[in-house]
Amino acid sequence: MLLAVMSGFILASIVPFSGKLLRGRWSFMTTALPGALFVYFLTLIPSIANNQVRLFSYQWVPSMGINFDFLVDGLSLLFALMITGIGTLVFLFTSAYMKGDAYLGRFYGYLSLFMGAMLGMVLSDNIFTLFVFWELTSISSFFLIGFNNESKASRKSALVALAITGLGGFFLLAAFALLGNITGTYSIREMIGSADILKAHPSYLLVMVCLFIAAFSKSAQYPLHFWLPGAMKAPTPVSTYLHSATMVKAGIYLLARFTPVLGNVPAWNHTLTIVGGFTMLYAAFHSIFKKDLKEILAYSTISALGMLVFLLGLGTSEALLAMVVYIVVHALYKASLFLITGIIDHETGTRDINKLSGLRKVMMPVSIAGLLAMISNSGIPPTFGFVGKDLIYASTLESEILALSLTTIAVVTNMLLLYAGILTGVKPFTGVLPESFKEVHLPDWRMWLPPLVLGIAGLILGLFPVFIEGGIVMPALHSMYPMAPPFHLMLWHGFNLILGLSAVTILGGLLLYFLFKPGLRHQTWMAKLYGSSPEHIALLFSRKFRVFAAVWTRLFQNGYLRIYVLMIISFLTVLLAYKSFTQVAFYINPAKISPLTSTELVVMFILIATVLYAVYTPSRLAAIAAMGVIGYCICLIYVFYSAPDLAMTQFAIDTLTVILFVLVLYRLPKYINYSSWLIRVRDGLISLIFGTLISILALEVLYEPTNKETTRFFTDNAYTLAKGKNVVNVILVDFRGMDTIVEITVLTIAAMGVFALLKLQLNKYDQEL
Amino acid sequence: MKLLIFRTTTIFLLPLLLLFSIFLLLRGHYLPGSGFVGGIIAAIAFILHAFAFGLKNTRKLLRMHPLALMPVGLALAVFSAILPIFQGLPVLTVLWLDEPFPVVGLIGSALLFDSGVYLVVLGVALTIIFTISETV
Amino acid sequence: MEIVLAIIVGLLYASGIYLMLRRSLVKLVIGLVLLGNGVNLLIFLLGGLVRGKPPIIPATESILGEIYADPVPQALILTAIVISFGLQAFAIVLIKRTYIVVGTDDLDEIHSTEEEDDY
Amino acid sequence: MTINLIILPVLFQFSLAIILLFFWKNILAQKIISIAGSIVAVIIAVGLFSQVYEQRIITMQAGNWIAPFGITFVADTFSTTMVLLASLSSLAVAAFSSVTIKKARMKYGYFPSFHFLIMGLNGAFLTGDIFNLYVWFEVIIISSFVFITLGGKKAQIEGAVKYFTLNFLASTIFLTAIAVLYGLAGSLNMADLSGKIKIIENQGLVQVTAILFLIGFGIKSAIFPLYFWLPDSYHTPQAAISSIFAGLLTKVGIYALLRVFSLIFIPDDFMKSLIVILAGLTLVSGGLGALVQTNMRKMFSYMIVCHIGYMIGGLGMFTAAALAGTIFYLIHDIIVKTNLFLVGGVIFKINGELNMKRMGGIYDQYPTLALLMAVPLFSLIGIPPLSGFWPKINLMQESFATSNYFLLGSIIFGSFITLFVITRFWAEAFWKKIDNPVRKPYIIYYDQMPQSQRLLLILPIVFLSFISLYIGLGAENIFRLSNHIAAELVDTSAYVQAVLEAQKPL
Amino acid sequence: MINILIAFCIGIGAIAILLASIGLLRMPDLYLRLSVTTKAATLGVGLILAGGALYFQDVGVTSRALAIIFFITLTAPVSAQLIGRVAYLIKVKMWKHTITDELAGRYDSESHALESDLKPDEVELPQR
Amino acid sequence: MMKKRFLLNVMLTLVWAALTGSFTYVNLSFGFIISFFVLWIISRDSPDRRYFTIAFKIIGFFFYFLYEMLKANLQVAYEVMTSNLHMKPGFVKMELEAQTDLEITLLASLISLTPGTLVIDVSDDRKVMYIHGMYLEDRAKFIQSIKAGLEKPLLNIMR
Amino acid sequence: MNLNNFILYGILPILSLSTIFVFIRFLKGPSIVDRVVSIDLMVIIGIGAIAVYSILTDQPTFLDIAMVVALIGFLSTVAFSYYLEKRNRND
Ligand code: NA
Ligand code: NA
Repeated sequence: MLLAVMSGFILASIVPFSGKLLRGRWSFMTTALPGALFVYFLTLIPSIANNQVRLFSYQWVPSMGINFDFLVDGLSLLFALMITGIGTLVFLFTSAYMKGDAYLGRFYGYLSLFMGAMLGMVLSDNIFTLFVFWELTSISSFFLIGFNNESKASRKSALVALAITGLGGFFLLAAFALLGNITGTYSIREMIGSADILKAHPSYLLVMVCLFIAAFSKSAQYPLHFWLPGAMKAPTPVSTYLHSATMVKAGIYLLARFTPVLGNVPAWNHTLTIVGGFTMLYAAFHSIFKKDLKEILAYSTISALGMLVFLLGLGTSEALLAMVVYIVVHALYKASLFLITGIIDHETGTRDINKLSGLRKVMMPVSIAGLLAMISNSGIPPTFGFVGKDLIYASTLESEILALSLTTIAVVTNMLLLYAGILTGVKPFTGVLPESFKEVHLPDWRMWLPPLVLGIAGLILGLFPVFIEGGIVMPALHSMYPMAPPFHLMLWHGFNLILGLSAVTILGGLLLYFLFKPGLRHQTWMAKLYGSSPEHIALLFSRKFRVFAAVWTRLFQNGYLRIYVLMIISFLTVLLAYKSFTQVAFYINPAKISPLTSTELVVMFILIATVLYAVYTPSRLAAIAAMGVIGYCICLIYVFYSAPDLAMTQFAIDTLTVILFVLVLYRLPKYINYSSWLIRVRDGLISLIFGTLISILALEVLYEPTNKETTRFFTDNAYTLAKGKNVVNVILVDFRGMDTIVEITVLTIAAMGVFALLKLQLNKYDQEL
Repeated sequence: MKLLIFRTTTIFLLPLLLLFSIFLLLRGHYLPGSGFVGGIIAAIAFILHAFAFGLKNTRKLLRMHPLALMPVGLALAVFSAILPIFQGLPVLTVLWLDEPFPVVGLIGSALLFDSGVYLVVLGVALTIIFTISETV
Repeated sequence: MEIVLAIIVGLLYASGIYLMLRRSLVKLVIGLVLLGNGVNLLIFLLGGLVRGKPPIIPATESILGEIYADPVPQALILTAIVISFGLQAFAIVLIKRTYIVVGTDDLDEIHSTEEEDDY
Repeated sequence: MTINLIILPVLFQFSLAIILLFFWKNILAQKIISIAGSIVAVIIAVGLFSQVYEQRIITMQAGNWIAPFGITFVADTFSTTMVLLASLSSLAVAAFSSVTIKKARMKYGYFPSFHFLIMGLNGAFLTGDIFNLYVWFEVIIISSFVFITLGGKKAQIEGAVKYFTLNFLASTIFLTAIAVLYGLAGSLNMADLSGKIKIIENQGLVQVTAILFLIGFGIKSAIFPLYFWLPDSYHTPQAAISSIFAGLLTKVGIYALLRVFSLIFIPDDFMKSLIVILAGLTLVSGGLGALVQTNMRKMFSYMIVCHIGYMIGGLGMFTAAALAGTIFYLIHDIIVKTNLFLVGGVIFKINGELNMKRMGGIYDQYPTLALLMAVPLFSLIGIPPLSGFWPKINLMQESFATSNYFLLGSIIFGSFITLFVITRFWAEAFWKKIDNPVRKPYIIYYDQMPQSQRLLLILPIVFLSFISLYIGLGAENIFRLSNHIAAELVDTSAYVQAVLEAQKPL
Repeated sequence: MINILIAFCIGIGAIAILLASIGLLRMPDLYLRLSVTTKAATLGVGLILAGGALYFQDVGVTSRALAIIFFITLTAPVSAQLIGRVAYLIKVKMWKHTITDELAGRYDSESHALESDLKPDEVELPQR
Repeated sequence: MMKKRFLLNVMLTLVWAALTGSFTYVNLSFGFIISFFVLWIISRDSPDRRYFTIAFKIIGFFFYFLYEMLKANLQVAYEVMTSNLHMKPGFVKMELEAQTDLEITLLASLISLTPGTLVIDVSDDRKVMYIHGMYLEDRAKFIQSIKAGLEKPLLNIMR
Repeated sequence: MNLNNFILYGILPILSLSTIFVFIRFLKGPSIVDRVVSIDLMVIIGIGAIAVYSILTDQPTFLDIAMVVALIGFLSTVAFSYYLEKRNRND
């Protein structure tokens, strides 16, 4: 199983480097992989049909509890078959569609990467492994949407798609982190056991919201749907595979997978129903106004995804069953329609619905496939689509609340979808063949066969739903709804309300198609509507957000060093003040206060006065002279308090510093007071508060008893062990010699830096390398 | 500065200061002073010379670029630090010669270390000051 | 005494910061120097003040008596002084270089860290 | 000899630097010594790491003075891991430097400063003494000053002034903190302080000291309202220099924070929530900053700030799992950020541009190279299973477990911005095609370079990319390591014991 | 006895220093301040150091005291001359009662070269 | 001859110290004086006796200078403590007899060390010295006092 | 009256007073040269003070500091005059 999942990645890492080998005539060979995988997953059906669940475990990051735990149950098998099955067809299609493309290898690489990721995702039982694969699907989607990287629109769409799905991804990660935290396990299967705990947990809503954001972003639910039409910039195989059949269903998969864990809670069900219902209606409505084949398909896909979410929201056994069936239905017909679009685009060079007609004359098999897809789409018997639609109506009608409105929504959506289906599956082939398309001919069989196969499959499944009922549909239902009653898929239920609704749908749809032709008026109307669309709002928001980001960044990063210093010191001061006033009582230890001699007093007075002088003097040279005095006073303080080495060093360094300053001062401009008095008062206040805090802190620490153990050790052993009498020097060269050796290194580097800083002056045309 | 009096005094002060700097280096272990202060005093001696006679002449007197003093000093210090490794002791363990040396007293690797400090500080101070005065 | 020294330390910190908040590069560096002195005095103060008893073992003895200045802070300050000298020297030269390259001593005029093609 | 193995990473770099100083003007010799030396340094680091990871904490008392009195060097898993990472990145950067740094710069002490810098880093990681840590920090900052000003161009100098001042301020605050700490506890040995701090009656003062440390290290690690120096300066030096800055300099601040706040100060509730809030704001501010940049290097700089938030956040929560997340992120970040700036350097060599609006076409021109460069870029985003992804699990889980929802939100926000910014960059620099690019006469473009130089340019990126791939795909090992280190941080008794009781003087 | 001697030395020294400081404060212009201060202070410090040497009566201390005195007498005139000269060069104001300035115009304003303003034959060559 | 005698003197001093086994200041000075006298006595017939005269001259000059300095100091002290009105300061030029660097430097130091006078500079051709004086009522007398009081004795010793 | 008290209550106050006078001159200026002269004098008084302190505390060690100060103290004076002679008049 690990091999099955990884094979996609392995292929992905080989293909781009295979050079000409796989780029030319042999490119269809890559189809072997999905084909083989499809067969492999087919062989698993029998065991799954017996309600067996197969678990494959491979260690990966056991210390985090993250492993490749692949679970094959009905739901994952359903998706796996879809991924590999449609994958096979898409791979085959691609080999002809992209023939001669310089980057075909790269393309196959991304495609295989995607397939592997998708498989991994649906098979993972470990939430984090699932997440890993989830993100990989987003990334491979990013690369595929941006495949035509020289087009600005492509790049933008790829970015938008990744931004939305990526954002969703992080929410998914958050949701999973929370889930793992609450349940203490990373296995979804095991989480089902803690479902009750979860539902009662105060963070349930948070988990749910995070999960929803993730699922909605991936499955293009309103208001996160708008990336999907943009994603149509990708080559058609990508649109087929990722953006209609598989990847966009990842969100559906996620919701389905977590239904037994988190579902069956009013908040869960209602949210899904509302969002799904709105999305399906909204997108279906939009689809009929589009001119571009792919765009129409994109919106109808969104609508179908809405339908799936809607069904998940209803959450009843019937609804879930309907959902499973509809997934298959949709995968079959939508993939087919996309491939057909691809063929049309490939052969005629246009996707404009208004320019296309009469193509049946030049590409008969394709038009058959189109027709088949359309009737499945429209739920016309005897296709599998009809089965699916029946089930949908059955479930809406049985809804506990608002059955009527829900059913109405479903019916209206289906009518609109039918409209879209005709537009894409039938319209291009009917009517008169324009002059310009006379030269158009039937493409390579590798292109027309896949849609045809899909269409036929829809037909066969409609006629014989039993083929997948026991092996796939029921197990899938059971993995979502373990208590689901047995149910038989049938094409014919007899005359009943549901059949009536189907009829209404078909008739209504046809009527709409023939009566309503969107014109210019509608276009402007739609354009107005765009103003309130989530895409527009998101764009507006992102623009505003960027302004906010710029303002925020400027606020802190304004380039003025003194403002930086001010902010840092203010921050420190506030923290220090808060801590000092809340947690430290103010004491001065009188026992530690020593007397002063007059000289000491004078030196300290001079020190203080000179510091103030240095701050206020308008003359730079005087300030430097003052610095000399300050250093000298400090030197004297060291003398008074028994630090001869310090005094010496201080004086020597002070002298050197003064020399340095004096040498550097040449040619510096005038030293003016630039700041206004207000600013100076502000700075002065902050500095004073900070200084006062340091003074208080010093006195406080002085009050604390000091442990002199270390000192004692040094003074006792300086002579006896280290053979020196100047304890300070012994510390410097022996006890703490490491400090000194590092300190001279600092000096060395500083000198090197000074040398380089002044001597090395590069000019721009310094060409040498 | 072309100052006769200053120059003449400097001629006297230069050896005096150098002598004094070595004195401070050698006695550091027993009394105030150290390689560090010694190095600075030595540097100040040369800086004084440079003030009096100009940088070129001081350069001539030194015969080497002060930059070169730093690696030598560092190498000396590091050498004294890693010496104990060969005796299986931790780095920077001070090793002592058994016999005291006249004038200086006991000689240990600490003195080697301090001499390294002296050279580095001398090199550093001179490099900085010379570089600056050259670019003025 | 300690109180006065504590005030001095605070004042050195305050004036150091105040000078760093000015627009002149030279003042900035003087501020750094004052700040450095402030820290050193703080270490010194917190190590405890003892008058007239340097931590030097008398010629006739082999250990220090009871009352002496704590040599540890002194050693730390020595190291700190030397290091801040290195940094200050660098800073002083940086002023010079800034003036050569940017042509100003006014810090407010060097807030445009523009890009240069030399990466 | 085994004892001295601890200090070998330091001494070796030190000796390298000194030898390089002797070859002041001989560039070829410098290049060879530097690269060969860096390889040896990796071997040494691996040796030390395996010694410590498989056995126990090793300590060495410099000067052979018993523990709390002399300067102790401690090699525990955390420090040896950091040393190892530093040696790996520095090897890559040394090779990269040998091609990209101009000869003139090499003649003014580039390589010696480089090895001094690495020496400083190793010293900071290995020392067990708080004042000695300060001294190592100074080595690091002074050599970084040299780097940031080397060549002395206008932008460099302007950046350097800010970089210098704020780092100086940080050092001063750090030293103030040490002064207070010594005044309170009378010791400098961190293991010793660990015990002594706890018995101080006036814990309020201890917490005030902790604030000083937080700010001091916080400036160095570029956390929220203290990071200003970074975006104003990191984009000014050469690619190789920026990369070593990006990879290691802020991380040493994080290292110090982790050390001090696990060993000496155990964060109280106030401190924890303070750090967590700062972490969140760091993520947000860094992200917002990156969003508005069009200059590649500035954008990368803000990314550094942003990602500091993850690590600080883990520290703020202070649970074993959160700390493990921090450590994992630290490991990932060192390698990836180093690589990121190297990649930036190569992109500049290809395009001759820093503004991403004016660059493009790498994807089509150099597909394999683009693939290679995708590794660090997408690792940075944390695309699973690349390296940046793993620690986020821990951090998210723990921010939930400790009810830090603001941090949780910030983590999501930071991750999202990173995703957006890097993919936008990808779209601009790699996908976009530039018509009639203008060639600047003073740049030697990638396609004008001889094969051998190109190799030296690319190999470091390959090297680091492999490491980050290993971190991502072999996450198990890294997690085990991180958990091990986190356990060391949570329970410091082994550390303290190893320092204080292990050795009598030899 | 010896203490009285010490006290005398230190006392006179301190008073000399005090005089120098008062001089520095009170004298009307820089040149006058320079003329009175440096030397008095040198004398004062010399006396105090002599007192110290007497107090300790130790070879090391005495030699140090002597060395310091020697250093000061060596350097003090030099620094006084340097300052006085530069003060003149940068035209530090003289006291209004200054009666003569024979230095006026002797300095080259650019190179600061100082001429003697003596014709060669005016100078009588001293006998060797 | 002078150098030889001086070296001999130092050698004898060291011999004395070795003989007495004490290297204290007092003993060394005492040894120096004794050997000086011994040398003086044994070379009374020698034609060149400059070494001995110079020694006395130096000692004499030292006390003379100390006296002058004290005197000047007192004068200045008086000046400092009272009103400044009888000062007549100014810059004067003094032609030099001193020739070598050392002579000029020593002279300048001596002049500067005396309160109330200050050497400002020596001309580049080393022929004149510019001096700042406090009391210049009588310029000639001022120059004369320096020449006679300081330059003559100094050159006497130096030559 | 012993020597210590004589120093404490006689000498030190005199030195302090002198220092204050000198410092007043430092503050008053008026020219930078005056300040340099003040510093020069302060250094010399400091040497005296150090010497007095070494007597007061019976620590000859302090004389070493005085020696360093005496030797290099005048360097800053040299530097200032060097600067003043060469600088452009823009201070
Ligand atoms: Na010392
Ligand atoms: Na030192």
